[in-house]
Amino acid sequence: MTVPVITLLTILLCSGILISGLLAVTLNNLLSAVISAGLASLFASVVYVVLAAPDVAMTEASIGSGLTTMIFLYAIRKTRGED
Amino acid sequence: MIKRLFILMMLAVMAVIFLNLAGNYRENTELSRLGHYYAENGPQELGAPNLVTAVVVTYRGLDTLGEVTVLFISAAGVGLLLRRTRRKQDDEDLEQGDRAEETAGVHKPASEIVETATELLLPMVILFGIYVFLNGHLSPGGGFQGGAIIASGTMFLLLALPESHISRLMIAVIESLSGFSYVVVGVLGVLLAGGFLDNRIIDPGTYGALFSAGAIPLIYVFVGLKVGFELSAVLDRFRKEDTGPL
Amino acid sequence: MFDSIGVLVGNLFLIIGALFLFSAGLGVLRMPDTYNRIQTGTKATTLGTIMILVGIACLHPSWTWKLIILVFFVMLTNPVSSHALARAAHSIGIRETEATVIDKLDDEDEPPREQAE
Amino acid sequence: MSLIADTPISLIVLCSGLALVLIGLWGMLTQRNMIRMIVGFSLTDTGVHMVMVSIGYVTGGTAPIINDAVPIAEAASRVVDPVPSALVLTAIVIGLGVTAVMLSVAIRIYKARRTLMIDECTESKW
Repeated sequence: MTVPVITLLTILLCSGILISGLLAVTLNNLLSAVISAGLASLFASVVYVVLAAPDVAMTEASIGSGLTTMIFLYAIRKTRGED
Repeated sequence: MIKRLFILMMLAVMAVIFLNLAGNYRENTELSRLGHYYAENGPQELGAPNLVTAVVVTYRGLDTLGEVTVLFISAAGVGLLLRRTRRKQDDEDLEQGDRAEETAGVHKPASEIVETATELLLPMVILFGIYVFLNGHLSPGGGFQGGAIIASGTMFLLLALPESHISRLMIAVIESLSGFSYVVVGVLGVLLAGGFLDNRIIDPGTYGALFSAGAIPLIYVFVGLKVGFELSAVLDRFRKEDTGPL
Repeated sequence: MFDSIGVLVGNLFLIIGALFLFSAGLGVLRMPDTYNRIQTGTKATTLGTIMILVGIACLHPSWTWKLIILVFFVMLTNPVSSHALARAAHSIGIRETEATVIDKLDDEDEPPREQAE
Repeated sequence: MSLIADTPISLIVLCSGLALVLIGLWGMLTQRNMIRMIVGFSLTDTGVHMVMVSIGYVTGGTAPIINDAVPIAEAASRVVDPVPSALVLTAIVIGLGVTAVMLSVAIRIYKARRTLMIDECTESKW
């Protein structure tokens, strides 16, 4: 019984999402936590391509992982990176 | 400690509910009735190959108008919250803190390579954003994606050349004009065609051509400009240490 | 005939590209300091990505023009972003390994020391 | 092995989306730093979007774009549901707006109180 490649790919991507999500809530460094949350979003955008929703994938890739991370970084800089 | 226990219990209850939901889930083998209607009649009725665009702009156009309004309100809220603090004392404290920070931190200007690459890449990023929202009815993409790409271009500019200035007047004018035109197109739909935001006010043209699908490309241009400039304004607000009064 | 040759060459390119990407991942794990990691993660991934895009161009000849644009973007953005990263790492004071011989950026930052010498 | 092979991909995405919702809620409820709470919110956001997109998936479906690859006659039997895609599309943009407003409130509180810890902002409790 062979596992289809697309199922393997989905499992890999979803475990990537879960691991980076867990890192985002557990990491001590605030900067690393924010970057991990962006990473989860980036993995999610690839999952949307697998699920045949390219419109959503484009939005998630540019907004979820680009602009959201960016405004988080600006906010950390404004609050002097307090943990 | 007891608080944490409560949180854990609540999450456990939610996890049980979610497990039930996931256990009863069966993957769809055919479309829902609504999706079936859109897939069957969308292309003939509206002339837009991209069904998501057809749903976003026309079938659920009112939702999109509301969504753009929400985005506008949030951009205005960010501008209101991040304006200069009025109290003198606070202000001086802040400014002194900033200055100390600036002299203490190593603040190097961008190198020549980055500047040159910005000049080369920025027009292409903007052009790609325009391409995405002009082709929204033919290929994946549309106003929101194109606007986000334009905002990414702004982000790139702010990162590479932090001293660059973005005209707030230009942002305000373009944003208001595109929002206004969006509503005007919607009202024209009431007057000339079937209802609010109906796209058949313009001749649909040949199916699959660039200038087809009636008013959909027009609406998406307005949405794209509005979203792009709003997100740029939000980024600009977040960048400034002390933004001026509104 | 040509089809099968195209498929063969395309798959070959894909495998070579994947090998380069794998070596990039290995290098990020094994290199001693930040700067060496940045340069592994840039050089090898740039070449690997270009190889994979060339392989796709062999498999789907009708996509060639779009893939050429992609190669252009990869070649333009990848080195610039790694350059900016390395400069940022240098400016927040991340040190090199002991084995480093020369640091031009450090010399550039402190001209007085050079004059004194 | 056959269990994994028989699992539909949308079920995998659905389960990890729900798990991400739980992770984000855990982050939101246990962290005391406001920016960390907002990070938890943004994870919950992503999880909900994944759940919605996976519900719209149809077995073996293609993207809902009717062109040469998918002729009009076969459209209704081959594409995935466009409605959840359209909803998620707008939800992502709204999510950015909400995150931006929350972050600016956090910055505002930091400017007034010089702290990001929510425990120290006690006067706003009832």
